[in-house]
Amino acid sequence: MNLLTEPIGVSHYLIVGAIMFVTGALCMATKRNALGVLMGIELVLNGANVNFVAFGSEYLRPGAVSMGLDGQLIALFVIVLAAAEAAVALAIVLNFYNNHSSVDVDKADELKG
Amino acid sequence: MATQTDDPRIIEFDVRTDEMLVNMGPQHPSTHGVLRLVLRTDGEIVSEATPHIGYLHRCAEKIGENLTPRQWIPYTDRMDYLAGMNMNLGWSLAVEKLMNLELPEKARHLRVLIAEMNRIASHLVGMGAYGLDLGTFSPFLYAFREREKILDLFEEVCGARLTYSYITVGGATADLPPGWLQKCEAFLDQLRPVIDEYHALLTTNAIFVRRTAGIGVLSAEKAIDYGCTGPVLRGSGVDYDLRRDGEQRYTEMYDGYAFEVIVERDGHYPKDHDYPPVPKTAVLGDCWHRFYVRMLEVMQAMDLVRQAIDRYSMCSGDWGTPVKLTEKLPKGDAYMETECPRGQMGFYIVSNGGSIPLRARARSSSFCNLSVTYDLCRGCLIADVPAIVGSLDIVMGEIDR
Amino acid sequence: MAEYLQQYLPQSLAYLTAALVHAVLILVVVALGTLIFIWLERKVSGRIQDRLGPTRVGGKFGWLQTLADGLKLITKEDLRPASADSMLFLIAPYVSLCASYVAYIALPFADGWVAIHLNVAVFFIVAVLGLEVFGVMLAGYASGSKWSLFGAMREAAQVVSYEVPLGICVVVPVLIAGTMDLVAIGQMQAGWFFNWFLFHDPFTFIVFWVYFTCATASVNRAPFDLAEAESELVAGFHTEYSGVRWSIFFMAEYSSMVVVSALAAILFFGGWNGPLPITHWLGLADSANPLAHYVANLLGLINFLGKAIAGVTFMMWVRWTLPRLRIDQVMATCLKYCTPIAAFGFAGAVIWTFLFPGGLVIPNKDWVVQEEYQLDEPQAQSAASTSAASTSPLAHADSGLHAEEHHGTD
Amino acid sequence: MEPINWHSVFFLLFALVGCGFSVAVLLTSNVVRMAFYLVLALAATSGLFFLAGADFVGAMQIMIYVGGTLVLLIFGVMLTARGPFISMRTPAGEWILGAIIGGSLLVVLLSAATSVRAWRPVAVAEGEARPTATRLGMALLGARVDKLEEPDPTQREGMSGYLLPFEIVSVHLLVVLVGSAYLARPKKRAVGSTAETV
Amino acid sequence: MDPVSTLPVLLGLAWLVPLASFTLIVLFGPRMGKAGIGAGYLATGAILTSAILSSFSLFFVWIPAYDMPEPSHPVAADSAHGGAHEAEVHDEAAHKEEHGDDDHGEQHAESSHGEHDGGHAHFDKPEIAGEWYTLGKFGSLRITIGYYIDSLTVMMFAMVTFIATCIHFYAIGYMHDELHDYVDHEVTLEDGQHLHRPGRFHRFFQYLSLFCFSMLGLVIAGNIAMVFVFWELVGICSYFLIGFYIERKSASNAANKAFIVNRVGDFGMIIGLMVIFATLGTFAFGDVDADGDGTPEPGIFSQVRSPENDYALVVPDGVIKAAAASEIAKGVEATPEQIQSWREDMEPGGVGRWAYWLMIIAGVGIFCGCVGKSAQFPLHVWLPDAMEGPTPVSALVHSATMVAAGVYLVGRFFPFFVPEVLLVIAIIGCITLFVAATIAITAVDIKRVLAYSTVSQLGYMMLALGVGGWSAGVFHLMTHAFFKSLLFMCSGSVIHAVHTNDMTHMGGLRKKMPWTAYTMLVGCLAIMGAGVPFTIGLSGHYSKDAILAQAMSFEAANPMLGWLFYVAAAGAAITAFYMFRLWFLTCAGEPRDKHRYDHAHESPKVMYVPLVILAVMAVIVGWSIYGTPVGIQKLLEQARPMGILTTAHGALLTDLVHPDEHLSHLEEFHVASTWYATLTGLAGLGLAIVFYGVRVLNPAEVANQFKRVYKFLVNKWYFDELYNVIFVKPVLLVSSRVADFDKKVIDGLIDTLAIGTRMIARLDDMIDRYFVDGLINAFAGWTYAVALWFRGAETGRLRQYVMFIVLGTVVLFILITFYLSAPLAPSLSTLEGRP
Repeated sequence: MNLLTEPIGVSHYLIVGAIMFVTGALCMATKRNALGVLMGIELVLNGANVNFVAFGSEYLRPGAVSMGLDGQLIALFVIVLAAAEAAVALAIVLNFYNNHSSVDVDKADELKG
Repeated sequence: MATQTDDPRIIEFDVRTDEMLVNMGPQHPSTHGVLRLVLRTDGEIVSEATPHIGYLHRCAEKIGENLTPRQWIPYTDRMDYLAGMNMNLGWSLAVEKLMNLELPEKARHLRVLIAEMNRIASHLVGMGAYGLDLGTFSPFLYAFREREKILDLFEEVCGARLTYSYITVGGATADLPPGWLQKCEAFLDQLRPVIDEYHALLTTNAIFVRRTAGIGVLSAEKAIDYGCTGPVLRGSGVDYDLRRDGEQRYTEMYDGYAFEVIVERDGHYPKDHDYPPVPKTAVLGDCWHRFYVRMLEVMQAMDLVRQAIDRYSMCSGDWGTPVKLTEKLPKGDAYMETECPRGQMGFYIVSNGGSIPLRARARSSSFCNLSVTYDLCRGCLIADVPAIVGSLDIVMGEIDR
Repeated sequence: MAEYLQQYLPQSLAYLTAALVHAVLILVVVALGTLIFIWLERKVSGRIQDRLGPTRVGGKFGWLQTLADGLKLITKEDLRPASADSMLFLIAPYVSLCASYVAYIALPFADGWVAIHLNVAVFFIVAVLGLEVFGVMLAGYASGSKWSLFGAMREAAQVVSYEVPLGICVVVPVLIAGTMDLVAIGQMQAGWFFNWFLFHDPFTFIVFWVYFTCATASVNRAPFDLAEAESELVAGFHTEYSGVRWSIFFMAEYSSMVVVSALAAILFFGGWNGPLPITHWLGLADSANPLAHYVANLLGLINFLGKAIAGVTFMMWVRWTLPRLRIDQVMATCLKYCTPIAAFGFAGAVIWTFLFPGGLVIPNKDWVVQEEYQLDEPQAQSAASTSAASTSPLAHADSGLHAEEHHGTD
Repeated sequence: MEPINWHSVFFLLFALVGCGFSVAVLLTSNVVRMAFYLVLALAATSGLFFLAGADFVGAMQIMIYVGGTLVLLIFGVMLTARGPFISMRTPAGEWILGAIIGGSLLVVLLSAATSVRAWRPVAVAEGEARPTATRLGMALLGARVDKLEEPDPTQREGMSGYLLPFEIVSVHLLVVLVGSAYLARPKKRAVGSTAETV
Repeated sequence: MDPVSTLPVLLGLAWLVPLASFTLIVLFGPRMGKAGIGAGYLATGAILTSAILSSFSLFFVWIPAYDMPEPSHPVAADSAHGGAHEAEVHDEAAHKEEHGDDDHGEQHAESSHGEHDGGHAHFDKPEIAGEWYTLGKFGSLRITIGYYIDSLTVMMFAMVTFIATCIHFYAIGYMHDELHDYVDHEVTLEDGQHLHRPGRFHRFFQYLSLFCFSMLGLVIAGNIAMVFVFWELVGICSYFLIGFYIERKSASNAANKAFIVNRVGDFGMIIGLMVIFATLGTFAFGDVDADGDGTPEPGIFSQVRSPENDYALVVPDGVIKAAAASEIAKGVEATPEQIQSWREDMEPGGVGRWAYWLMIIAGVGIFCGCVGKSAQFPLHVWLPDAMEGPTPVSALVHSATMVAAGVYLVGRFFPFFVPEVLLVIAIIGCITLFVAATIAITAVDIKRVLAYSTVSQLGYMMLALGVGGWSAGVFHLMTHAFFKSLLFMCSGSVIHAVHTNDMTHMGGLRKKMPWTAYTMLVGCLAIMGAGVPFTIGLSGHYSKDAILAQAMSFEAANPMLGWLFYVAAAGAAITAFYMFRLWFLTCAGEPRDKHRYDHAHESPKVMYVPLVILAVMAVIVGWSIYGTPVGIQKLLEQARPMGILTTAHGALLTDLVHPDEHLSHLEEFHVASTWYATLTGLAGLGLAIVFYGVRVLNPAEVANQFKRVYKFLVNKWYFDELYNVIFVKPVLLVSSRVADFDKKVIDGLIDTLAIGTRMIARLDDMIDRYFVDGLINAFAGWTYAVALWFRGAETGRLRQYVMFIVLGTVVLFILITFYLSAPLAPSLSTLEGRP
């Protein structure tokens, strides 16, 4: 049970990923600032990335089992796409700010049923 | 990037962000003393710049109503403290006009010599500080180095380095010391190559040109409307210089001096010297032109000083005797304008016959020049504000008095 | 070092001590470097401006002036504006310093003299240097001053833009070398000065200048020092700072200057290899004798530091000569000039390397295309064995389960 | 005493920092602090990547995610940082609802993460670690050097490379840049009363 | 001392002393001292005597006489072996040992098999069973006053008497109003005056004594008939005590409600008893030699789990025979072989299955009684109303002892329950704990919060027992008794000081009544299960951990029932939340009612000294005696019924697995559950602090936002209304209908015929208009309504959409994990299987 002496496994990474994922999802669900929502998305993606890297790591599991390079490659794509997503989202937020003079996502309910 | 458009109400924005109201000054490093500019900014874009003055007000004019004209001379020093000699001269001429004094020939040349020397010193400061406003430090020190030499010369003449009170009603407080003219000539000789250095460092520097050319364009009409004078007016292409176009009592001082008013005519500046060319991006009336006019005026002043030295040394006789400290003034009033480094400096005196004037007033050039900031800074970037204000070369002591 | 200490200490303590010693060593380099470079800056600027600079403190050359100033700054009151976001305000300088400090751990000072022998060192350093901007931005925001906020926004826009051409420029030497390992890149430029990547082909020569421009911009030096433009923004992001925290910003600025200059030295100027292969003539570099190797490295270190200092001095020269650009001009410089030129240089370097794999002067070099793990074995390994890399605990952490293998099973 | 496993220690350090600051992102209502905490959380994550042997991805994380994306985010924060938006309160009920739903999600994820035996720690022999940058680069160019021994020829001969996704992502990025530039394009706006008061 | 001979005497005495006190007070109560104050002293003295006797029995007789079982935590051993442990913890190497009979008490110390693979020594459960007196003998039916003593009995004695003593002392202080004429401000007479009546101090203590007697009798009872008698006696005492302020309408209603609701449960219990008697032919728990032939007749337990079967639960012969009655009537001889074949006939319609069903009916029947007594769902409604009684009663009867009797009985009867019954118990317990905990969140009456807390905790115990955690459940019963009585007494102290039950009128009392406030805090911490994980904790820490660990191991064995564990874990968070809500509302913050606050004062010493004692106990009761392994946990392991330490499988629900309790000590469950318990507790505490401690979030705002949920909880899930509609209203309705029948139907027949014709014509019209047209309209209307309803889901709120997504993910996860894992199993198993 001593975490300082025992090796680390995939599940440890998964726990970290899960916590990040959940906090990210909660950020998306609770923040009223559109940029806060955006940060939540980043956290969610990051949590997922942790999982990918963990599954692809050769340290945590022997080579034959791990996803190998695929894990890292997918993580890379996620990072790059997250950057793209952030750029678009920021543009949307700024546009939103221009139209509403606010970044409160609760104000964006024109499509309410 | 945002620039001014035809309709002043339309300003182009990249992204509309939060408007901010920021105070530039009165403790800001690039506001030349204690000017306070209230900027309304939208991101980096300034949508409004309102100058606020009065932080250096010392009631100089009111004090002038309690002192004799010669006693008030030191107060004029402290108005445009960068050009004290010119201030003294303006006031002295106004009082002399009231008293209808005639000065000896030698005093006239001495006054031209001293005033043009101070113009050089003043423009050097303006130039150096402008570099500082644009973010380069070294030209400032180069300019001050040369200015120090002028101050050394002045110190030899009157004992003071900043507040001279040298020129006074009726002439000057003393004659030039022996050997001074030679020193002065030597100084001018070594200044000439240094000027080229300045041109290399600033006038023709690519970044400097980018920062100044096309920025803060002041049209001739607007300059006239606002009452701008001096290099600011001439930088907008208006051919007006009091040394040539002023009152006769003043222009006769420059009788016989060969000089051409520094202003762009038909796309050219007077080709007295080997000047750097005007960059393509520069627009008449922009910061670069104002700066350039000043640089050329330094050359012009050097020329005038050389002429004055020649004439002065040829003159004999008195350098002019100052009037008594408590000399009675004739009843009446007089207004006199002179061409100071910053523009048209007017003094007005009203007397009811006593030795103390009833009114003493000054018309400041910087005040009018400053008033165009509101117009010039609309729609520029924050970084342009120091560039524009710096190109106007204001001295707050003169504005607030 | 950790192995050595382990003879006397428990394993965990030994590693901790070794890590601390390494950290302190780098900190000393940073702090001492800052002291020296600030002094140098004052001297250089003095000379440029026709004056002497500091002359009094510490003898004729005033070389203790920075120390005296530092002492003064430490004794100053640490002011905090009422409208500041106090936590971020207090943290921001350290964030700034951390970023430039961390970059040092992957920076080789001589052949194999590197705290951590990372195989993506170039990338790492560029990435970590990019983090310095956070300190500046946080400081700008947290000061609660509008001038600071302006500075921060300028910094954000500027640094993000300049990372693009900077990255492209850095990729060119990496492309030629075929590795991102700085030690390997340095080793490839051994020999005469024409082996330096600067002279590899005309494109690298161009790219170097772009790199230097972008590096100057990314470390906020004049004429790109918009974030602290004193004539416009009072003092930009550090308007509200005083005392120690202010000086920490300075430390960060100077140490990142050194890092980018050192990176330039390694990427373009052969790193620790002198213009003439003196160590080879003397037989020091190839000698099996560890002492000889050590001497060679010492010479390399001097070479390297000289190049880095030259780079920094060049930056100072630029600073004291040129006026500052305006923000739109800075962006235009980046997008209209630096990026296209860098891209052009990149493309050119690719083609050149394809046509003349050996570079400009000597067409046949033995290192032309090497797989990086091949490189690891003969050269890098031997380098690493003498270096701190294999002993640092961080290295252990990075290279997986060394510790596990060595100590976990017994 | 068992020798300390430094790998685990650093993992713990980074994991705690990462998770702690993620939670801090969630809890703070000040958007600038959120951004700062997010930076730290993501930086700690890159530390985790390094520990997992993904050095290139780790550096990438710092460079693009932390150095690029987040700077952009903070830039956005500052552009819209008008007083009331710095801290916006969320109604208490939504916190509760969020806590309940998020808590259950967390429990589900954690139980999934800890339930598979194959994911528990195993001792891996040393020497398997190799730098990944080159192999990643080759994979992005379509050649999988790590699959040279793959028995399935379709896997071996370039079918498993990432050239096409790489190209797609590149084009995607270009489109995104154009698109975001279009979205945030300059618009003309009249300045109301300020113009007339000269 | 020889426990076999001394314990029946000692405990018998301890049991009877309260009876004596009761008798004396009945006879001479009003004449005992001023206003009967002597009754209080007498009753207190009596229970104190009992307590001393019980403690003596426990510490000086029982503990020295019997060895503790070997350490039951296989953690070290397991980790040393390093292997994962599945169900094969026990091998079946049975091991028997006979002890000879002693004198009159027929005592059997039976030995267990129980060879743990970690190398544990076998262990025999010590028990003493016997009879004092035979009341009567009717054929095979013997009604006796018997006893069945094991360490559980002794401990219950000690616990009940100890707490009762504390409460008696406390009650002397609390009931002092009754020493003189009492004005009941809550009762207004017809003339508008408040009720004046003589004090009833003595009567209160008279009931208390009777209650103690009954409770102790219930505990020591040696057969199920005696249990039933005392069970009812306890019930009647409860009825008296709830209705103590009989003039109050609410009190008398509550008393009636408690009594009637309990009857519902007792009905089931009687069925269970009948089944047991009809099939097994005995009421006795243990093996007692009733006919004096030297060989004891087997009691219920040894019939169900006989040593011959290695104590495994086997349907007893008697049940088989009863199930096969028709076969036997046809003349089939019930030879052992035949019985065995019947027993194995588990086909639908087979005898074995029928017998098994009998076992289930008997078990569920017994459990019904426990549901009533322990206020389990759906019969939990009486307990909160029972708070109308004086607070010491609430503390003693309705938290610590009587309601625990249900749990005690389940624990006692545990060997008898087949896995299916246990599953019912677990589910009922789980529902109860969740329902009650949620109701407690919104309650504002301090005693009701505690009452619902009690219900919830009882649910925990039931859950623990139901998932096979015998010692976990009973352990929680013990610890809960201490801290819940403490909490009740604290609330009594508070009520005594501010004269209101409404928490919204309290606040800041910490400054006025420090003793009460801080002992209350200890109670809250204990119930929350505060502690340093793996190191030390308050009593609740240990018992809650044990329950969660068992639930977790149950989850691992039965993934489909995993929700039991998650609900329990969520319940732990809710528990911490409402307890600290209570504490913060009462003791912390600013006073909300200045007037009441100014009049508040610390209670007299006689009231707060018991608080302190109980607070100390609430802290230490989970620990073992320093330097020895002796502690409640060990004693409980000693009392654990034979044969339940095996993994049990359901016979009807073949997937159902009841894991061995030792499994819960595996690191896998133990560590995780400790973390769960700690973290959920902390989460609840954190929420309480956020809402009520530092008041970052406003609870009123939340209530407003979730108005429907809030109302639902405030109205206690509408149970009372529901029962009103289902049971009360129909009865009233049927009666009135019957009355109307005569009037309407008979008389109206003629009229109706006349009207009929007209009606038919109108009907035709109506069919056309409403049915044909209406069908079309209704269809359109439905479509429209459905669309409107769906429109509501489209709120336009980004954040709600995110919540929906997350919720959907969770649901999907749960569905896949628990219910759809079969299709995915192959892929998962391949994943597991890889090296």
